[in-house]
Amino acid sequence: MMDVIQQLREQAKKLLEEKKVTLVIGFGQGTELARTTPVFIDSPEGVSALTWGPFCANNLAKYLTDYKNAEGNVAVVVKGCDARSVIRLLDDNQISRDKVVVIGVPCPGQLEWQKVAAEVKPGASLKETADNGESFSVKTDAGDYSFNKKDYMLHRCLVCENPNPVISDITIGKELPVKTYEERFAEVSELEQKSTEDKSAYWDKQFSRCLRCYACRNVCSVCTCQICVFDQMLPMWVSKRTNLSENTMFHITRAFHVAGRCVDCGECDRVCPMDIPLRKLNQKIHKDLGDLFDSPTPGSKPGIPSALGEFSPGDPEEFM
Amino acid sequence: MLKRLLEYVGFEPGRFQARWISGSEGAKFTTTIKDMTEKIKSLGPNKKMRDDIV
Amino acid sequence: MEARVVNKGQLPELLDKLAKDYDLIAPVQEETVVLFRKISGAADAFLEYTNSDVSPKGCFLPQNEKTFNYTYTGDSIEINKPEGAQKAVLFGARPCDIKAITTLDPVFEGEKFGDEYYSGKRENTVIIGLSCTKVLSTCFCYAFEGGPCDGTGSDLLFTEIGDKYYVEVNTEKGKALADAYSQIFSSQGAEQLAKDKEELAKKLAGEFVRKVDLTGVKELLDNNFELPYWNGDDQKKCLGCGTCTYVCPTCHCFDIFDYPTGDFTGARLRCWDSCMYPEYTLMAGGHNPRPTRKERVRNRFMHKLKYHLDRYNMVGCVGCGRCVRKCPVNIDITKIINDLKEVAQNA
Amino acid sequence: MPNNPTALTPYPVTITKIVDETSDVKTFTVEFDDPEVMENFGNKPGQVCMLSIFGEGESTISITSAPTRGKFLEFTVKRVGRLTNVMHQMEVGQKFGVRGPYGNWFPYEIMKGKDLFFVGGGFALAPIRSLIDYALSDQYRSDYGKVEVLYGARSVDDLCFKSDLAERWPKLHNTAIYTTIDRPEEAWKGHVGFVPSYVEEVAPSPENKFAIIAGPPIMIKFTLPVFAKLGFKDDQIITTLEMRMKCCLGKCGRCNIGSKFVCVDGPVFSLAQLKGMPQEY
Repeated sequence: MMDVIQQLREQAKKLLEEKKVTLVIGFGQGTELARTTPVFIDSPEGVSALTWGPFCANNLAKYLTDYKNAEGNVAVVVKGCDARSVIRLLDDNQISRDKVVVIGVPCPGQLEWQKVAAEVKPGASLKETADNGESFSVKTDAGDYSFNKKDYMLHRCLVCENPNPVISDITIGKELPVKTYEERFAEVSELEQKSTEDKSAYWDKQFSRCLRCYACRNVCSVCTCQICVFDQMLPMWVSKRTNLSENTMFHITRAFHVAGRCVDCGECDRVCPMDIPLRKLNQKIHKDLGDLFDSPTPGSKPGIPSALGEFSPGDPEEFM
Repeated sequence: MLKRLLEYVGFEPGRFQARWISGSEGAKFTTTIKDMTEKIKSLGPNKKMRDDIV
Repeated sequence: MEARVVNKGQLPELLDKLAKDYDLIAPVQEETVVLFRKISGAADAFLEYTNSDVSPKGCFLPQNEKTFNYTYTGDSIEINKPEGAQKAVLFGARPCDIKAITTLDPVFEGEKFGDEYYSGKRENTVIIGLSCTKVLSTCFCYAFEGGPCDGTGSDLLFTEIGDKYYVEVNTEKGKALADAYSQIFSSQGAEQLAKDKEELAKKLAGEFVRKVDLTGVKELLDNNFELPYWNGDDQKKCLGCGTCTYVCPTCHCFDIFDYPTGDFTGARLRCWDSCMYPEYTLMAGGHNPRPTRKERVRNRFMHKLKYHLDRYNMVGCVGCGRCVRKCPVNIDITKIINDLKEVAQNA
Repeated sequence: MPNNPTALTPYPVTITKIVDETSDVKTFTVEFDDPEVMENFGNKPGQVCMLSIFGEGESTISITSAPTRGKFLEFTVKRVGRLTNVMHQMEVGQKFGVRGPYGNWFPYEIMKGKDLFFVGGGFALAPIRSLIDYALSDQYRSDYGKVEVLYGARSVDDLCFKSDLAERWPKLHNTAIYTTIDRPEEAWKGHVGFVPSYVEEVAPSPENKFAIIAGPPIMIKFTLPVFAKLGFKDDQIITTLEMRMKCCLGKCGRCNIGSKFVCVDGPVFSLAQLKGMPQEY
């Protein structure tokens, strides 16, 4: 992936030098070998901080709304799934198209950093990564490792729909074929089959762990409300108590609030410190959207309206 | 959608219902409420999201 | 210092007994997450962890706590406080987390005001520590005079050596507990194990990979509030979630509010709060002294590295590495410390 | 020492009087149901209390009354949020909860023998009124020199403590009251203009004097330079701060300015102290 990194830096440098953008948001090496961190580059000299590889899990489109009122234009590095966020933000009029330069990078999948860190010698530093189709090779100063995708990738990458960015001004790297490792809604279907009691017990167990740190909400690229209903104090809809009742309320509301706009980037699931399978909630909604309204994943094509934001006479009407 | 989501997290089917009833549909309103009351009674007390203070 | 020995094989028996005689709080595993919960016996406990996902600070400062129930009709007020703390044992906490409790003590014992809720639990709880057997890449307790086998703050400290636990008795409270279960706590072979523990501590001390050096950081922060450093990437990438503060073993901020349960009744609750939330300092009149992420990020790290030190003469960080692991965008306190040190050196 | 040092538990009080100061400011006079609590309360001018409105929570409100005025407490409350909204609907005879007193107080010991020049803006006369009344009390009047109060509000309708300003205080020995409103109004014969320029006009001399300022941040911002110009030193200027508070015990964390907690180390600070603290309030 060295050539991708090289091209990425060159393109970013060019954009900054030609003053087409004032800021490039990309991935930089994090403080752990298997982690990257968002970097905000505002000068051509800074582009050497940019990197790319199988540790770029974050969805950087999240930050675009922070700069929607900034003077200059902003370039952002996106993977396939992140590009869906960009489309969704554009369709929601959260950002304007002429202020954003999308640098799309076809994505071979992202590894779960904790799983990788458990294998790699602590303190080793990263030299190079490469995509070998079914696995990634990771070269470090303490030896070389290989991680096969099926076991080490984030779950969302196992059912990836868009390895190639669906919107992009500058594409870096070769287009990649769509490759999935399991049925997209396999987990959801399995849970749907269970009895009401089992479903209830399953989610009670998950939600009871919630700390209500709101990482899932804050990391969400389509959570764009100025003041979130959960932060509102007048009236206070949900208190700061973390009991099962309020946690359940929070999670149902959060999931439903992004229904039809959630682009299935899986960030909520990744960032949860308590490992609550949040994506299973969002995926349920995706599955139903598909079943009921024949709606594709939001953001996967420009200009498709949110299924729940538009009425058509052919919509199923279970409640009439 | 919400109905499906609620059932997915473990609410009993029928605990949550939505109906579109116009102001002129008095009879439909009565039957809906009757059905709903019967349904709820048959389901018994709600077990989800019971409020415990802490 | 006195020491005892517990056979590993007898640990389940000990835990079962403790669970019967006390409220026993120990690490448990749920999915991939390790957290502290009240358990009913040895079968629930999960001790093969390196660092739990949530710290045991909740034993003393629960995420939700009722301070009292009230009945209020407008012209009459009745307040009922909950019962005092139960006798409890916190088993299996790691040395960094126990050290963290000692950094919370001065906050709640207070300069002017105590806190009956915290102190009640603190006095009634015996803390049994469990030395680490591994060092994670995110660990840096050594930087704060802690260590993987450090007994600071614990009443008893268990260290796993072969098929035995070497048990250091650090307080009278610990001694009383060990004496109460004398058929499990023997003193045979303690001397040899003491040496083995030294060895283990030495070995683990060499395994830290993060270089953290606080030299000059406090002095820099003392003299510079408006450092350009705080305008940097950290505040830009921060999402403003509360993960770091909720997993942090030394964060102690809370909110107090009423929860009505009826027209005239309700409870006053105290729940964790996070300085990363915008409404944390928002006043009713609309003024917010820390209006943007920049001020909030700065405040969090200033609190850890300076304010806590100023007030209580203790660094507000114990190097457990949780925030480093859990931050969704990899904001890393060790990087901040090292960056600040560099700023100090170049100044 | 406060009499409930550990508790987050309030004492019941009964409202004995409510004064409408302006359309959105009321002063509540309360008495503790247990007289012993008042005996041991020991509040000093400048301190604050936590008021409990059951069902809404707690709020930090400064004690408006001086301990010298009697066995009651006064709180002047502006209707801004949830709790204060409910409070404004309360009537005489109703009860709520009070715990405290918290925080530090005006350095009235150090101020002995000096003249006092008070500057208040809008409803923020409330926290300094306790010291005005303390210094003007029969008991301590001889400890202090001239007491001057310069007070401004947006309009006549926004003037608080009208009876104090117009009747009670001017009648007392060796006082001067200056009142101003921001814009001219019919039937107002007093001074018109903003507080900072009025201070400049009145031009108090810094000699043997303390200036005690409370008001909205913008007023304080423009008034401080005026005092500097008049020759006041930083330790002659005293002000009182406001922050969001939850425990008032120095534990809940949010009211810090640097390493200081406003609830235990404040709310009263001299300008000299403030200059040594981060500008984050």
